[in-house]
Amino acid sequence: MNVEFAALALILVFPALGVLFNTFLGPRLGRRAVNVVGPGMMFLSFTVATWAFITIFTLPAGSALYCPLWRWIEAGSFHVELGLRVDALSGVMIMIVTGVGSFIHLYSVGYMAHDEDYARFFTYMNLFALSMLILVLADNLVMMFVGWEGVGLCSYLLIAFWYTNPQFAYNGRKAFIVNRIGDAGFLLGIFTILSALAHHGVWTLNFTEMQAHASLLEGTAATAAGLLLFLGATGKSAQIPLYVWLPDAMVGPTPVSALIHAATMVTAGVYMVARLNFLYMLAPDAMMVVATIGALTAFFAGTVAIVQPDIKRVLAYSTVSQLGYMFLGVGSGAFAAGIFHVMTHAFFKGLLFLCAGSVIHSLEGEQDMNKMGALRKHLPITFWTMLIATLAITAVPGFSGYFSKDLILEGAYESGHFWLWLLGAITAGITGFYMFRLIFMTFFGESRVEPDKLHHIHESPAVMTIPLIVLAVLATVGGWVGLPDGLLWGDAFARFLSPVVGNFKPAVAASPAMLSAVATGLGGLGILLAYVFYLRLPGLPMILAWRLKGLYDLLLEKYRIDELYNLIVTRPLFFISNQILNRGVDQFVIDGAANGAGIAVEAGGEMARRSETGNVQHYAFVYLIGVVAIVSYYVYLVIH
Amino acid sequence: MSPFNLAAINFAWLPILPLIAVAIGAIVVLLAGVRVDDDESEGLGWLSLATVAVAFVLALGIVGQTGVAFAGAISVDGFSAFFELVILIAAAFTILMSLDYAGENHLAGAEYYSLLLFSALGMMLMAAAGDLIVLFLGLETMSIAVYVLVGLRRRDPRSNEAAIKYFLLGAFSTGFLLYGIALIYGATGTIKLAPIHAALAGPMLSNPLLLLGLAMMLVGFGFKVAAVPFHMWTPDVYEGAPTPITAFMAVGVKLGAFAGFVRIFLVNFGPASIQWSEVLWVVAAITMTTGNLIAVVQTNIKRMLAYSAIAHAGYILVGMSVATPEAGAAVLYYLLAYAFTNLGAFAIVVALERRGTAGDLIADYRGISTRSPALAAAMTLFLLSLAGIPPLAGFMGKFYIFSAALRQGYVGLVIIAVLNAVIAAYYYISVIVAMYMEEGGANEASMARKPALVAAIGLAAIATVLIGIYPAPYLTAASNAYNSALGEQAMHAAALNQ
Amino acid sequence: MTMVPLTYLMALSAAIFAIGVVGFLTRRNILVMFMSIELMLNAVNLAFISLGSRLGSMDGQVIVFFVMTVAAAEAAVGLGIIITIFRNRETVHADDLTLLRW
Amino acid sequence: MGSGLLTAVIFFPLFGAIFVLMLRDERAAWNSAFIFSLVPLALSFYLFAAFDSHEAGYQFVEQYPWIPQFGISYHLGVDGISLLLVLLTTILISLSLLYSAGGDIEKRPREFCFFLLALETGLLGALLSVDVFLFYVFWEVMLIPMYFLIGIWGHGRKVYAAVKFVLFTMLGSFLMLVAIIYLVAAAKQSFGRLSFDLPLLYQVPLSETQARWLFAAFALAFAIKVPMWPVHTWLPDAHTEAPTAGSVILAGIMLKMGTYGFLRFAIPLFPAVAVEAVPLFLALAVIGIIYGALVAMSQPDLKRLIAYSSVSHLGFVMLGIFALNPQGIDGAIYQMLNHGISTGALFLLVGMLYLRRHTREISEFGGLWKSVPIYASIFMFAMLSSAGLPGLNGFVGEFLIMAGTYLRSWPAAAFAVSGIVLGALYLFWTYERVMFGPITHAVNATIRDLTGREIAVLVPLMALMLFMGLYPAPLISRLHPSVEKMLEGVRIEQVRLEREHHRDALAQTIAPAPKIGVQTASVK
Repeated sequence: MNVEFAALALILVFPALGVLFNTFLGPRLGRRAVNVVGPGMMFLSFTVATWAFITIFTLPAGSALYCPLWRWIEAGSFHVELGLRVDALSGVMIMIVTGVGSFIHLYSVGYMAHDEDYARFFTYMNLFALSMLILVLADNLVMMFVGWEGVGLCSYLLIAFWYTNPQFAYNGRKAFIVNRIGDAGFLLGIFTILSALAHHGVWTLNFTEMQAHASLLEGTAATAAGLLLFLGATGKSAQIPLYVWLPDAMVGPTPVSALIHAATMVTAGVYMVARLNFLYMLAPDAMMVVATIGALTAFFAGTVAIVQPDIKRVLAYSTVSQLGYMFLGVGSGAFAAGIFHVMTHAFFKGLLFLCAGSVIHSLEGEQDMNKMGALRKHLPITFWTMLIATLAITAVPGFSGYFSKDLILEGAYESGHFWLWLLGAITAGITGFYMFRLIFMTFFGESRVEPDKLHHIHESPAVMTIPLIVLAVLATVGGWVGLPDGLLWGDAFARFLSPVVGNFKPAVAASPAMLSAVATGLGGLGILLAYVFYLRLPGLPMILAWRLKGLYDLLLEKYRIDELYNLIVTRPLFFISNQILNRGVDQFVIDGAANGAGIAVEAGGEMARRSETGNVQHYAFVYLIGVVAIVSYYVYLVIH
Repeated sequence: MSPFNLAAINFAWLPILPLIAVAIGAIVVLLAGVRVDDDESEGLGWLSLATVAVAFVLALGIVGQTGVAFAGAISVDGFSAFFELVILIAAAFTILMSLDYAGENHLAGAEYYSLLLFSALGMMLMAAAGDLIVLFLGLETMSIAVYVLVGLRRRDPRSNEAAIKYFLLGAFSTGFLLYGIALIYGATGTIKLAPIHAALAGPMLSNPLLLLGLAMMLVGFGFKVAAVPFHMWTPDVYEGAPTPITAFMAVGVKLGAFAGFVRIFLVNFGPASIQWSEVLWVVAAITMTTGNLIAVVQTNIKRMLAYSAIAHAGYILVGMSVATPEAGAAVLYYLLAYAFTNLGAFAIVVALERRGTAGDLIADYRGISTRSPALAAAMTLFLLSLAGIPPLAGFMGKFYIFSAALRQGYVGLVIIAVLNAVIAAYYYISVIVAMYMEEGGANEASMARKPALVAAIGLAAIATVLIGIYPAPYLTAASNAYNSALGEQAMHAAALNQ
Repeated sequence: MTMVPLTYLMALSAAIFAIGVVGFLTRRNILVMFMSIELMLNAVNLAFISLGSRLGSMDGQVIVFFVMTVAAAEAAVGLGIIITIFRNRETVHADDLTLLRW
Repeated sequence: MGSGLLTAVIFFPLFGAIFVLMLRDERAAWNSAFIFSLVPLALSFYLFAAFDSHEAGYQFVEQYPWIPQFGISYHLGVDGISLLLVLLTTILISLSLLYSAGGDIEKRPREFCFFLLALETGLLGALLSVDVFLFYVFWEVMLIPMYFLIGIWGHGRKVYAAVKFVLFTMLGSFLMLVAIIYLVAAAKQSFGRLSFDLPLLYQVPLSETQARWLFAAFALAFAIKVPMWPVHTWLPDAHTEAPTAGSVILAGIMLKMGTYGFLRFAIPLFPAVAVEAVPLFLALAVIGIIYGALVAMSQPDLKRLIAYSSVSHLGFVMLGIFALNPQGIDGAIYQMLNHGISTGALFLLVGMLYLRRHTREISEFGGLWKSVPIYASIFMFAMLSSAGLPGLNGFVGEFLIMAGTYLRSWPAAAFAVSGIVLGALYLFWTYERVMFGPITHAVNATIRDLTGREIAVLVPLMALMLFMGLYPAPLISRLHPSVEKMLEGVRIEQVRLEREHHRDALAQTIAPAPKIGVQTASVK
């Protein structure tokens, strides 16, 4: 049952107001005002979102709230109506976005306390929240694309927030361009669906209507659309082959990394796939691709994370890896599990980044873990919260990550992707290793902090620690909404979502307990190894790195994928652009031809001009030639 | 004044009253000028202007009358009236330009103005010719007078040279024209146009004498209208002649020559058009192309305008080659539009000339727009009209000719023409570039003391715009003029056949 | 007396005309060139007369008078021009008169 | 007949132009020119308001005989296709005047105003004339003022640019003139009377070869104006050397004359050929999109870069037009407006920068955000609109265009999409080099931010970008009926073509051909 719920608009209105305020009044009214309005708007929108979510909850299963806006685009039979829709799926998403978003905004107040560009920062943050909410509230593909591109822009603006550093600016652009490549695919996906439906006289891109006519998409259309849209997802959610931007995105302020590049934006792809589950169910091949890419990305990114010295880089690659899990989940048809992991991940990864931020903040921008260690005592709250988050991400039973990751792996296995499941399970071990490596290198062992920084290491202010605590709680209990079946209320989360994303239908029977045991075991093994490497025998990593230098460097340099892309894409592009097209075709060939014609005319003129020698008798001679010509013409006429 | 005294005179004389008026005027000016010093020739100028005015009124009087006078030696029709009027206008403009010029350059006033009138007389005679002798006489009257006018700057070797070149080649081609007349005479046994028109039918069309005659006459006219390859004299003579005379040649002589050319070929040799339109096709194409190509590389504006004049002759020849009544009308309209535009352009050259021929280089036109914006604007107007930019007279002329040609399927020739138009646009624009977009030319115009010149430029400008924006009446006039000539011929042919 | 065939006369006039043309093209002295033109005109006159007499129409003969008159006029003007040139340039050679060209 | 409203819109600027020329005082000249430009602006807003969005045909029609001998009449009318372009023209002219008065034009302001207003007359006339001859007259008339604007007030190789611009255009338009005359001659043969009236000419029956050649002539003229690859090389020069206002008008309106010509003349006059030519034009358009973007990428000069971006954007417009379906063409027309606004804004911004630094070399800048934040933000806004970011105007047009194209031929759309990526690439890269990074040249640290006047010039444009991005309905609804009407002829041809294909297919099979013919006929 669908209920009109005009207040949905408010969820968008508040951040929008925030943007306007921070743009025009922020710089004038000063820091305090911005600090109130920036997060304030988010909390307001959070309250409305909660209200909406509760309303959904109270309504019978499968019902949705909607709020029609206005007719946006119209051309002939094709038209796009803007409208907001909150069902179980988008309900969960808005809760994540506004909830986690609010706390990260709050955190930012502390984190940006010393930056004079705070107004611009909160403008961008609110703008991001706005776009992200448009993305999840949209009731049709085009509007979703609006948010889709909007978040891309905001991530660009925020990565390049400290624009005076050319490297940051470059990374920002890199992020945007790579996303644009994905978006191009997304667009084509939209058009594929549009034309497939239009072919049968159905002109719509509205999710519910599409679902109603899904049968028309049967076959290649569905597969093509699914793959093209997933290309968009690989861009936005940093999957192979378009993940390259995310690690570089870490140069942005840490709250940004937490909110955009961990909790919300990067999960947009997963949300999209879940949202279009009816489409993907029609396209098993596409699903297969999604799952495979997901698993590969998870593993691949995990391996890179093992050796990175930069704390945020480790988290970045771990994010890519976790996103891989989510796609593995949705790709194997366990949409609820995927979204579940989106939620838990939002909690613990957001928390991890905030903690990392807190660490970096206290070390005045130091990000190299080789220059940390033994911070446990200095940053107690940070330490404990970060530990909780780490336990969550390494799927230690009881913590949120455990439940979601389990469901995903279970789904992968039961949908018949044995190898993908294996890959996922191994990755669980890797995760355990690199995450605890991070913990140990940062908080344990003896301090490697540069002496000058040592004396004023301090725990962050309350405004930053409160969000940490809140998220820590969520990271712990957040997973309990999806307990294994039979235990207490069982998998309430999946039940809640099932009207939207359907129920997962296993293809292969398996004992969940077994699977989770394997995964958890591998996780524990990873933790153990980390303990051995970084606390017991601190020298060992060095030696191993020395022995396996080739492998180590390869991992350290992230498999040199950036260099590869540079070689096969970027350089050729610029060469073609400048040398071949600009210099060659445009200036030489085309313009050459144009000017050549002009030159030819002038040359012809010069030559003809020389016939005017000024000598009367030459003139008379030319004259006579004319006479002869004409006369001979007539003679010819006479003869014939 | 016209009605009563016209009514009094016997019809035979009536149609040539304008010519008589001009002749008398010319003689009076000559006599009156005996005592006038070269530097105060302005009075004579006004006198001859008055003459032209009178003749103009008289010519208006004969508009709409048709028939022949002097046993067919003079044909009276809208055609002759049209050309007489336009020629008189050209003469008037030339005189306006000359009023100050003649004095400043110490030209012998009496000779100058009377010769001007005499040559106008010759042109009008060509327009009204009813037989080949009169045509020949008109042609010679015009030419001989102009030979002298060209050389009237007696102490200027360039002027002399121009004169001698024009004279020699002119006389040379007169020989060909005459020879053509002789052959036609031999073929048809008559020199009266109407009978010739009637005779051009059946086997006669392939008569060798006739064809050779056609060839020779084509050559003769080709020379006068400056068609390639008989054009070689044009640039030299235009450059060397006193500028008002150049204007007069570019417009008046062309009018006269085309009046004869159209009347002889389009109207009277019309039935034989299959025998000459191909030739004109080729000549037109070559003329346009050569003229424009060489004009591109000119540095002297008079010379550039000379080549542009050649090119325009080419466009007109397109119309001639089409040889339909519509094309004939188009040619007349084109000549009208071309007359005003060119007169205006040359008037500005006169205005910007310093003593002698200094300041004729296009380079001298640099930055005129800042020093005398009005002149620059007017010049721009004329150049654009010559380039055929709507809504100016020149464009309408081209438009008319092209439509006539295309209606006969002359696609190839028209495309050659438009491609030429693009080239032409280039060199016309280069003058505008000099005037508006470059700095530091020497030319300085002191228009304050030259009301006559200002009037000439102003009138030309107005006409150029008006004929372009509101062409309807002039189109009607042109087509009426041409059709009346045709009608005359048809009537006579009918009369002679029964 | 027997009549000379028209063809002969025409041929003769054509020949004379041609001679005139050639003379105009080949001789450097302006005066001589001018004389060649006169020769051309007279060739035409010959053609007129013979045609006129054969066709039995007066026109031919009449024209000749006009032509002669015109030729005289041209001669007058032409010689005048040539004299001014000689005054200014002390030459009557066509080759020397190339101030105006291109 | 007619209210005389359109005549007023067209010729008021001309009177203004002449009036301005009379003035002595320069300030007065600027002010009165601006005021004179406001009148047609107001009138065109009235047009927009009073326009009946359900009527597909011409509205506010005026028709008087002009040259009866040739059947030429002074016939004006506005329909959905021209309405919005008229509005765009009047807006941009006013804004350029407002901007140019602020110090961008020092020398000969009177003439400048004269030419700008005369140009406006030419543009509006071309948009509003229904008589082909009248259209051609205005089409040529608008050439001359632009030529002077570039040639007198331009920079660098201004003369070369101006002359190149004129000659390129003239080559096309003269050939078009021939085609027009020929078409009218054909009309006389079939209808027995000369007439340059467009609605009549739409019905002229032509042989296939005739139609092909005539279409070619029209298409060439318009393609040069658009400009389509490979006849685009006049554009970068003209844009680069023109004064700011010149570039704004050139990019904003004049280029649209080419695409407008396709919509108004080339396609509806020769629908059969147009349908045949679809593959060719889709190919050229796609080449234009990618080529323009790639070449833009490696331009060292800001204006030149934007010029090439125009080639790319106009490629999109052509793509939409030759999708030959409502989505594509609606989008194309909408994109014409978008391009006019966003590129206009970009040229204005570059002009403002040039005014401060007297260079447009990208390498001369860097880190500008620090010194001129307002400028940088507005630049960002315009850039995003130009890059087609959803929520701003550019997206609506590009989306419709590509949707339409996809419906016509998905490979074309697939290639075109790459234009979006490349577009983002060169725009953001440029922005990065100009605005981001440290300040490399000391001068850049001290340049002053936008003045009130400059902001006043830019704000309306930004408002339009936002409005047209969020609420395009009122505009599209006005232009759509005319597009549908224009497409009727095309649809018939398509049906005919398909039927022929059926026939060819059926020629091999045994199935009875006529039956199919009947069926498709009934479809039609």
